[in-house]
Amino acid sequence: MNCQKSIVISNKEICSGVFEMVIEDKCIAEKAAAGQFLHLKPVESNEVLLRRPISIHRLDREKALITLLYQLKGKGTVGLSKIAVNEYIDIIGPIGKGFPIESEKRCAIVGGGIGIAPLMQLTADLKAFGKPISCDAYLGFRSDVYKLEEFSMLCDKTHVATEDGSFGEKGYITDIFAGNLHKYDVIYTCGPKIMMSKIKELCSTKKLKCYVSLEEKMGCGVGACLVCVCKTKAGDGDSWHHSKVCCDGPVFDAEEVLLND
Amino acid sequence: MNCQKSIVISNKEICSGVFEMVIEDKCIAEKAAAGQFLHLKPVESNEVLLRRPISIHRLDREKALITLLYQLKGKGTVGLSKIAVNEYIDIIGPIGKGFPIESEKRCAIVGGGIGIAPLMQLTADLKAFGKPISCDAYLGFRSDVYKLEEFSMLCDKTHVATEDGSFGEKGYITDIFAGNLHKYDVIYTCGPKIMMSKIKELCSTKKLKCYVSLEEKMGCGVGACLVCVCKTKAGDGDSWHHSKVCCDGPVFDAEEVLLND
Amino acid sequence: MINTSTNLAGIKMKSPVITASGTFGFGREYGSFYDLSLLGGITVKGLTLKPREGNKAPRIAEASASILNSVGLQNPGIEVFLDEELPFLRQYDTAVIANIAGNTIDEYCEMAERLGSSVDGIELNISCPNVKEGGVAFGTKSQSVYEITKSVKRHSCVPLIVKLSPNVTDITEIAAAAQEAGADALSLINTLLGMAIDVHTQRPMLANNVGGLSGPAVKPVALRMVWQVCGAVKIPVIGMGGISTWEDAVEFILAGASSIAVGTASFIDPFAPVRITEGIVQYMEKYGYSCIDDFRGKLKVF
Amino acid sequence: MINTSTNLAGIKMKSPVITASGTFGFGREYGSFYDLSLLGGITVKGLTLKPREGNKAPRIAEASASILNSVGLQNPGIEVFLDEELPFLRQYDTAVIANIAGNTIDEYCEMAERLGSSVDGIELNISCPNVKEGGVAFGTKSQSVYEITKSVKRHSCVPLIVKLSPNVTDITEIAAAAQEAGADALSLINTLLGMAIDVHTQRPMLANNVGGLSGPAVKPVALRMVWQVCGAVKIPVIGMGGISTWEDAVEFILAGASSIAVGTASFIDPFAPVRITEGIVQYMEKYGYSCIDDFRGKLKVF
Ligand SMILES: Cc1cc2nc3c(=O)[nH]c(=O)nc-3n(C[C@H](O)[C@H](O)[C@H](O)COP(=O)(O)OP(=O)(O)OC[C@H]3O[C@@H](n4cnc5c(N)ncnc54)[C@H](O)[C@@H]3O)c2cc1C
Ligand SMILES: Cc1cc2nc3c(=O)[nH]c(=O)nc-3n(C[C@H](O)[C@H](O)[C@H](O)COP(=O)(O)OP(=O)(O)OC[C@H]3O[C@@H](n4cnc5c(N)ncnc54)[C@H](O)[C@@H]3O)c2cc1C
Ligand SMILES: Cc1cc2nc3c(=O)[nH]c(=O)nc-3n(C[C@H](O)[C@H](O)[C@H](O)COP(=O)(O)O)c2cc1C
Ligand SMILES: Cc1cc2nc3c(=O)[nH]c(=O)nc-3n(C[C@H](O)[C@H](O)[C@H](O)COP(=O)(O)O)c2cc1C
Ligand code: FES
Ligand code: FES
Repeated sequence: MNCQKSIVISNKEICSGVFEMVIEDKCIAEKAAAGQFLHLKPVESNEVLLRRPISIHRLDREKALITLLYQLKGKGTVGLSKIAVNEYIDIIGPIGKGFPIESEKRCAIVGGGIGIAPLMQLTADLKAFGKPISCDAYLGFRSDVYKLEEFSMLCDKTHVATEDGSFGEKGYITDIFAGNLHKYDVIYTCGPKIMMSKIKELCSTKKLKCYVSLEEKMGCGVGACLVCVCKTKAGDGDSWHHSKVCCDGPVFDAEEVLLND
Repeated sequence: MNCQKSIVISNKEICSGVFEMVIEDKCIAEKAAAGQFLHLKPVESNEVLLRRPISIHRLDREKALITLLYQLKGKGTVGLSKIAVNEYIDIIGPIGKGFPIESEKRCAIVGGGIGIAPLMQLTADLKAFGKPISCDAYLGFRSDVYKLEEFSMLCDKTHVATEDGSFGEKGYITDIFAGNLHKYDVIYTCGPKIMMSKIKELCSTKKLKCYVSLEEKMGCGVGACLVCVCKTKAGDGDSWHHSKVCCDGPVFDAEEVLLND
Repeated sequence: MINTSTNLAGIKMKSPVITASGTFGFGREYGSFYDLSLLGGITVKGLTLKPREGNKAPRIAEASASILNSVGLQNPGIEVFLDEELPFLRQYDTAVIANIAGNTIDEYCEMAERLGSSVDGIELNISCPNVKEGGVAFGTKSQSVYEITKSVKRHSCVPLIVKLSPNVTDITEIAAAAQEAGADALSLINTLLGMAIDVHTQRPMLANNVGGLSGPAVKPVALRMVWQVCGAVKIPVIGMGGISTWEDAVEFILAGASSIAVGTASFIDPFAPVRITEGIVQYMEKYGYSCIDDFRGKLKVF
Repeated sequence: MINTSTNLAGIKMKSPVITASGTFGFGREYGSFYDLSLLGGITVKGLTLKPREGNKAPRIAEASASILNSVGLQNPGIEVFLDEELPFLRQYDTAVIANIAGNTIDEYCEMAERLGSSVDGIELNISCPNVKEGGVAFGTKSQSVYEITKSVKRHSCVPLIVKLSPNVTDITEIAAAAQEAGADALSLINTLLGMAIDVHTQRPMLANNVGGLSGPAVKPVALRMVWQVCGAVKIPVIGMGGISTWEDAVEFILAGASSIAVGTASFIDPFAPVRITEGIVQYMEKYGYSCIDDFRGKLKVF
């Protein structure tokens, strides 16, 4: 595991409340994979004590650049947004199990809001893999949309829905996705829990492989403190145990996790 | 009392670990007097919770400028030193009782280290008052000296001592001052407690008027919390009571305060 | 229309926001920043029968998101309060609560009697960690809390608020004892006992060696205690301990507090109590609450 | 030559810096950052007889300079520890302390027996605020602390450390009871019980409603308790609670602690225990101390 200070190359607002940060770090860029995350210290002071987990949005392994996409939520993300270009940011990472790529498959990614963040590098990897892998994107937003062009460049077809209908279809992206279910073998999803539950349900009716990227509040971020748990199936029947999102995930096989309690 | 955000015009290191900050604020500049202080919030975060008291070093009432001189000591002063030009700083002030000017007197100021800070505006005021007031400066430092030129421009004669002899006389400024005691009517002093005690003692042997500017850790800075106390004489004999340095001082008649316990 | 008024065991206040004892003097200083009538109430500096000079300086030290203080009840005594400070406070339309501390139960009773009905409420300080006699000694055992409350209650003609110490194993037990003895309300928390050391001088940072911890750092403990106490007693509770934003205040009200007090926060931002009051109003507007009871105690526990 | 070694009631450690239970897992994770042999000792995650899944998530919330946790003793059980985790830890030259928690005194005793002399010390966790049975219930009354300590002591063949809860009125009384019952050392503090509320959802931030407060915010309380306890007992004390810099560590040692433990600080800086160790060495160099006892307990009180 690494823990170091890396330099911030750019950090700008790309749409109201959503920021894109580019970090240069050879070590991280070399090791990182789609679906992993970085555990960042957003402000030096003890006032915001904990690190914040942010997914790897995009990797440029050659140039050693890592791009993050994050939404302002509270003190931590606001702190992140205030880091100036050429300043250093304290990072543990890359952490966690990323998205597995299954070859010769028709894939779809389903992202909700800022949940699209980890899916970008995944689509890039799928595209780089080339035929016979294909990938369509299903992106849902409340109102403001972002990153559509990049996704459409990397995907075969990009579907967009907004809850208020201000862009693309009006409604939930899950509904659009539901109609096209039969077209895919593997689904990757990240977004609000309720959306992921819905996708998981849809996939299980058709026995499609589905990977979910979970979020849970974190302490150490490295597997030592046990605060970031989710329920995963243990053996047969209803038995489960608590797995750590930070190191057993954040990406899980949807069939393995219990999302609804 | 005022509490406002004022703009920082400059903030630079003038000698190792000593900074000068210039603030523009009409309201403060108009009201402030030599010997008063500002209660500053050095960093926004709760991590450095309390404000920090810093004396008014220099006032330009016309241009509405207030200059502060401060030495790095801990988190608060380091925080102050990081405030960039054109940023705002949160200020309560001006606060406290400043130095009284007694007309037609021969004055001396005796400053030790960063204790010279509040004495600068005093000497400027004394000079502005003009004849028959005269003022000599006695400045003691450990090793590095600063602000000598400005003092020498405002004072009739400026004496300097360093403990390591790297500039001026080698030794304590109190010793040099002791030899010239007979030349003065009023003494103003600020610096380490031990130095002020010594000056007080010298003055009392000759029945010279002596004003000391005290330091004590502060909470509210406005007289409400009672944490910043010093002992002051109460009536005759040994009886005393606790006065508040923030609002009953920071400048006290040396005869009125008990410095040694 | 939004109505923030609170009736705290008979003390009528136009807002639930009070200033905490010892952090607001007798109101004069902060009265030069804003109109004190904006406050629901003012709890004055802890009073004793005779004037007290308190502990030696240094009396304050900073810690992470907190301060330690060891003032030790410096105050001009109850007579000076009544003669010089109370008339000043009475110019304002705000409730005045007298915080009292004594060395013996008799002293507490005598003070309550001297105060008569000149103030709107009496806060029994049996939780000051900074004095040897009295103070916290009374506040950590149910039996002595019961006794002192019962005695003072007989001598007070205004609502009696008992201020609890957080330095106890089971705060609900102490709270129940105070209620049982006739307390009209409770306030909590007083400061946690803490310490800081200068590693270079190798001396405590406070001349009193230890002191009372307050400020944002203590909020989680204070909130937990207020929630526990509100679930254990029927009398109203003034919640305090680290409140510095309106969100903090709302947390305490959701946990069941009828009023909240702002202490240390005023040192950092003199306008804190006013800003917190404004924030509560905005919260009520946002969620359509017309009075404090609309959301008081409405915490949805898991 | 500077010698940081410590003999904690027979447990030999090359430095006074230990990692606190529950914040360091079984060492594997932080072992990928640095060589665990750099540590004086490792206290492992609280163990129970049978595997436990712990409480529901969310199990952590951030507060001012602190965190609240409600893990609730999730652990693989003592057998898995002995079979899979301990062998890993034994690769390193560092003391291993097993933190144990049970529902009954018998469970504690059984665990002590199972551990035998496979570990260097046993830390009796009678102060976990996050479990219903056992845990803190044992730790807040002198009588029960005495009983459990006495019983477990009979079953342990390695030094027995009793970990105290700070959620008590008089920590010295509890400490004395543990000493009286035969504890070889004490460790304090465990977490303070706290709470945080989301004002928008109006729910507690933790699914367990309340949780244990740790981190810089609790340091003043921890330090005061360690100082009080060191003055009240003769057995050595492991000081902890909010230690995140070497200065913090030195404060605890000046107050009398023989060793110190680093908890929450590792989450923020994985290297914290190592940096703290280095800082202590530099402090000793600066002031010419050759061993820890040269400055341990040397606080000059006012
Ligand atoms: C594996 C992982 C990857 C993530 N990737 C991204 C990303 O790429 N872009 C992005 O915008 N957000 C991402 N998040 C969510 C992000 O971590 C939170 O939005 C952020 O921590 C909020 O911090 P805050 O201080 O701004 O908000 P606050 O709400 O003030 O945070 C308070 C506390 O809660 C925690 N917290 C709050 N929301 C979440 C959340 N959704 N998940 C985990 N912890 C939370 C914070 O870390 C902090 O400890 C990810 C979360 C996880 C677990
Ligand atoms: C009336 C007054 C005027 C002052 N004027 C100046 C000035 O013009 N220039 C200057 O450099 N310093 C001045 N000081 C001292 C200055 O306030 C402290 O050096 C500063 O507060 C240290 O803060 P810190 O966080 O850097 O240090 P730390 O030691 O980390 O501070 C810890 C705490 O102790 C308090 N503290 C530490 N030293 C002092 C001290 N000497 N006096 C009061 N509180 C202290 C801090 O305010 C803080 O609350 C003055 C002090 C007073 C009381
Ligand atoms: C400097 C200072 C002095 C205090 N004096 C008193 C007092 O005289 N009587 C009292 O009951 N509480 C006193 N307190 C405790 C406060 O009223 C309050 O209970 C405590 O500070 C917690 O609130 P806070 O975190 O908002 O400050 C004092 C607190 C401080 C910081
Ligand atoms: C996430 C977490 C889990 C903990 N688990 C345990 C535990 O299993 N057993 C125990 O005795 N203490 C446990 N503790 C308490 C710590 O060991 C320590 O006493 C406390 O956190 C104070 O130290 P700190 O402020 O340095 O973290 C835990 C603390 C945290 C933060
Ligand atoms: S965050 Fe500590 S185990 Fe996952
Ligand atoms: S600092 Fe509060 S009274 Fe002086």
